Amino acid sequence: MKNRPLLSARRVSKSFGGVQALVDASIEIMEGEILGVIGPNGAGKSTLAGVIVGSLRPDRGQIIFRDSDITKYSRRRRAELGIAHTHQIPRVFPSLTVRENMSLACSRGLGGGTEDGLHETAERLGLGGLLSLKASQLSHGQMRLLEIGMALLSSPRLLVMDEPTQGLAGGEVASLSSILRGLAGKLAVVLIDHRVDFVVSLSERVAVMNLGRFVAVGAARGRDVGLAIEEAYLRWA
Amino acid sequence: MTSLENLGLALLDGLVTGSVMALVALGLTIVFGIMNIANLTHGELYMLGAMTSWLLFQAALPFASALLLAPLLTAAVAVAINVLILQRFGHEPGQTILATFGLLLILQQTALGILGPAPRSVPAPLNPILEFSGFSYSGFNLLAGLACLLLALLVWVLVERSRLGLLLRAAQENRLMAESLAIDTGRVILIGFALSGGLAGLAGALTSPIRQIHFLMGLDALVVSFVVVVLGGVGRIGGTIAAGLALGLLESLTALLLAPTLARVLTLALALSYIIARRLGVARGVWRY
Amino acid sequence: MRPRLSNLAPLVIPLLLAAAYPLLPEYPKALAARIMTLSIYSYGYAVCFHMIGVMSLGHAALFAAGMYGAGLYTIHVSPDPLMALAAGIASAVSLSLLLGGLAARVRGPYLMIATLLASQTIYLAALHFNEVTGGEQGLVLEREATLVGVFRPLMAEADARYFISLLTLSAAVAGVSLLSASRLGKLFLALRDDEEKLESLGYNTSLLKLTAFSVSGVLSGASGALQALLYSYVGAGYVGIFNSVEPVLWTLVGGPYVQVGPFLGCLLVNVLGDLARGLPRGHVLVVGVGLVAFSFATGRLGWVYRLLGVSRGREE
Amino acid sequence: MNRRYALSSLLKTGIVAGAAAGLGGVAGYFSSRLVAERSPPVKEAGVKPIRIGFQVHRTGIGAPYGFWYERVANAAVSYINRTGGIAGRPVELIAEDDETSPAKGAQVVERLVLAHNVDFILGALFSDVVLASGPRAGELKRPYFAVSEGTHVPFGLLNRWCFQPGITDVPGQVTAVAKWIFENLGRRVAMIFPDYAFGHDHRDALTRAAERYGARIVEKIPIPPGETSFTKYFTRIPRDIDVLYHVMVGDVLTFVRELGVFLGRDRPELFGFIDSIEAVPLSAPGLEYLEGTYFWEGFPRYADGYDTPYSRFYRESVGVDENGADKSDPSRVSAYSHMFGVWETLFVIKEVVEQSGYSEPRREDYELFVNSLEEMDWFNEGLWHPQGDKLFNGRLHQSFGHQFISTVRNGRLVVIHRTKIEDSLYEHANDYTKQPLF
Repeated sequence: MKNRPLLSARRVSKSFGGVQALVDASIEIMEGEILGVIGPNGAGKSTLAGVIVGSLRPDRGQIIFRDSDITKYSRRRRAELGIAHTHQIPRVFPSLTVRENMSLACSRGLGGGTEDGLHETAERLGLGGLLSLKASQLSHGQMRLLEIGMALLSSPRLLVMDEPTQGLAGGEVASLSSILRGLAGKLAVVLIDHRVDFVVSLSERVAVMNLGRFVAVGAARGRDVGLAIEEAYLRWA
Repeated sequence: MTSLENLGLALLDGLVTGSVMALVALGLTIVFGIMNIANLTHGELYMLGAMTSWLLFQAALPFASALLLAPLLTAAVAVAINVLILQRFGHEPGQTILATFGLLLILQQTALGILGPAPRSVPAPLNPILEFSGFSYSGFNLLAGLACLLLALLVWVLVERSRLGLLLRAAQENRLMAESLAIDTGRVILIGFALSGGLAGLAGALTSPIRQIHFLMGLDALVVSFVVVVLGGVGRIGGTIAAGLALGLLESLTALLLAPTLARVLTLALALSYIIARRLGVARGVWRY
Repeated sequence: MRPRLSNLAPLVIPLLLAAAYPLLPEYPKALAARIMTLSIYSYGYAVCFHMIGVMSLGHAALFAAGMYGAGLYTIHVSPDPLMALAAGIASAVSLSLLLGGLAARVRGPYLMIATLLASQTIYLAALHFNEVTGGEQGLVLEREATLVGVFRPLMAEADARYFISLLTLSAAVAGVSLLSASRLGKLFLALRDDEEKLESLGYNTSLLKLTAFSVSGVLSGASGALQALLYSYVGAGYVGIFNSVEPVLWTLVGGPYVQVGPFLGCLLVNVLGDLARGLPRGHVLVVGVGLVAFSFATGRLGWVYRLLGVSRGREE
Repeated sequence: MNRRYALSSLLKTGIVAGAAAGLGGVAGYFSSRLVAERSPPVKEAGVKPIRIGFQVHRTGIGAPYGFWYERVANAAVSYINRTGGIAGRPVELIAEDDETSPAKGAQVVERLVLAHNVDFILGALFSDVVLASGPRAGELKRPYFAVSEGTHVPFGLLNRWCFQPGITDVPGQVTAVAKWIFENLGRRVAMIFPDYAFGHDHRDALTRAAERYGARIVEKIPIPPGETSFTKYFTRIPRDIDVLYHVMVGDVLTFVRELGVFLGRDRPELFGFIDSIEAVPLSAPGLEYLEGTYFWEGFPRYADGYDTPYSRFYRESVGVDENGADKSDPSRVSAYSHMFGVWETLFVIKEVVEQSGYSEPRREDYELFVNSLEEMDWFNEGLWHPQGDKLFNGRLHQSFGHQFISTVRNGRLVVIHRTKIEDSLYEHANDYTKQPLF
């Protein structure tokens, strides 16, 4: 099972105005793996996240999810298929409490659905004591964790995380690491971050992006990847 | 009259009406479209411009004095509204709507006190009747329409080609960022209000000989302006001008074909379907409401 | 997220109004009845404005649909006021689906103008088809065919009017309070906070907007239908743009607390208008000054709502 | 730094204070006028005044009429009070603004009855306001007197408590002048009218009259409300007509100006209802085009149009000069063709109160009052009815009087014909007297 691609992006291109953000980019994500995506600013990482989750429509190319072409699917349909997303700047519902935020993520119907995992997830993320707080009262790091919690509660098959460590303190990064480790094997994660050490330590495979292309894909500690990272960052340092 | 002559007249009249609408709406484009401040007194500023023209006519001053003084007065009123009220709560949308609606009523009632309840008018400074083949048209109407159009184009060039347009946009889109770039957003907004108010007043004075002057004339102007601003694409000056002209022509042409009230219904329905078809505003999240 | 009994605390408003009834002199009683009828419209507006954060400038069309629906049913179908009320609400809900459909496709200022155009279209149509609608002059309903007429054997018109509007208002307050505490209410708030995020969690936001608009349609339509059935008059004068702006002012003055704000705002603005009307001249001017003053005061009224035991509506 | 701050805050305070003073000034201006204009109630010891509520269009689109209606009402009340009041009791006029809005109008009726407990209500002009107010007056059992010329009273849309004894309704006016138009100006007619009830009354009445006299209405052009430019609609005017019949409400000055440019010298005969230029001076720029055209007038604007001792007294009392303008401001022209209805209505109230022995707002007194009024069939010309004598139809609750036809000559209106009362009459099945009063 593990060798079957869950999602593949095939020769995807996207440009904004005159700027090419993705150029013929192709990548496969396997069931249950954590794929790290590394690259300097402007490499096209967030655009990649966008075309996978459906907030951006590619100019060319296809997105295949479990053997069906979802390129034209709306964000909502992709969410129903199990593609979840956390944003570079965390997006939660500030008017609602932490519990309500998580509860809305549990099920999509109006009826309420099961909230079994809610408390457990909240505890795991360290939000257990904050359940009745308004989301607007949370710190930046707590909001980030809440968004991750919401993503997990929507029982996704694929979780696309865009810069999850941004704005987190050292301790919070460590606990985020342990949460992600706990997920290994349960769902596929695309982990986009600019912290090389963080990504490399968590991912099985790492893809290096630069100027809208994948310049290297391989085992996290492989030589190719290491060189590619070095080159990409040196050029842009 | 043949239908061809009717068509010619409708086109001409539609263009004149459209140019006037475009100029009145242009001021609203700056304050509402670009800076995102819903100033509901805009129509009243237009009315104040026309009223000033009447007051100067009563004082036996030439029409040219109205073209000079009316925009100065309305610009001052617009600036005063911003400084004394809107700025105090940072142009928060809800409070702005309440305050400017209140001011709309105040300005309207003040005009009722000054103008009286009956309609007033001023004579055109010159009024040749133009004879076309088969129909005649007022030379001053044409002149006023042309002047409105030229002014609108002038403002377009001025705002788009100068730093001002950039500053106006920056002041709204990210006040913090703009301030960190040492742009005095307060002053930029002030300039925006002055320009917007001045344009409304100028339009009011310019059209005072071809429209009757009445204390209630502002509300219609406000509604039409909002429609024109939005149809043209919020914040786009060129779009506003095009939408004004298009709406004027559309009203004129539909009136050739249908019973007048139905023609207006059709115009509104066409404008509405344009908005729906373009799915406008879906990608923009700036405006909260 | 299950509504609790405590969510019904805002019902204190209709209770107070019921208790005040024997104390009120005749005119304040009539005014209160009028304001109660209108504040149901105010609640209808607030469902869109405060709960899903959509500013419509076309709600007069929903009010009018309720009014014409009820009035025309009475005149052309049968003089049964309850059925007429239902007909009014039904026509308002159908129209609200249209406005809701607009809201699903268009946003922000474009939506404001789209709804404005829609309601202006209906206004002009009401004028044009005057053989049916009575045009701007309007239509008078036979008093015996109205709600007041039905209750006449039981109580005086003024009492009937007071208690029918009070009852409907109570239902509106209870409905809106329970709604805002329910899961659907939370979804509405989430929609207002971040539509895209909600969509990315797999929710159909267009459907949610349609739902909110139909709730709004029920309330606005009920208010319009009551206007017809309590005051025996139907006319295009209720469809103009002013009638779309009024609820914006009420809900803004009332503040963001959707359970009590719409009533308080409607009350404040109308009582100010009524007191000023007693002045020999310039009463519109006074209302204008009042609105400017309100614009400074709004947002500083949080303590009033806390006093009334209302926990939250919208975050400031 | 400190000084600058102090200076700027001083400046701001100054601006705020200035604005407040300005606002106060405006408010003061209004309040000073109100004190001056409110009729001083005659206070005689021990005599309870008759309270007449007055629903007036002070603001909104009806304001030009409302201003003059209020002026006339105050003049009439002051004359009544100077000459012994009504049945020896002083009259107190309680006027409130209805904003020319049906919703507010109905509310004003409630205020007048429930808060002020008035004996009678002097009603409004605009038909939507009248139609929304009538049912409230009927329910609250207060006689409501419209001065509207609308058809809602005579055609039975209202109820037994609503009357229009002071002014002929639109069908009556049109019926009276239509015959003259067809006989003197021509039989092929196009008409322009506002696309609402008032305009529709004109459309229907003229169409009926045309059928009766064998004339043809070849084109009917309804103008949507709120229109500010008209040329586009003029393209619908056929060129081969004898008469263009116009009646406008709203942007009337633009209407006439654009009409002038459009039709030019080679125009058909123009017959207008004075409503098109009511309260507007004929000297207004653009109106010179109306030279040589014809108008219906309810009561001639220029003093020589109908010069009787009564009309002179009325004109003097309401403060209008011989050109029909405000004596204190010649640019402020009166709504002369309509406002006399307010004067005459107040005297109808006086007459009926005195005849019926009405004394206070209670059932038996209103029965006397309404029955006496319905039994009236004629009002004699005099100080109380300066516009001329009138036939009153008690079944329809409507008066029918003389109409005037004038032409514009040297920038003034010159009366050329006065219709007979019979010319205004028409048949209608409505009978209010069959409705129960209580």
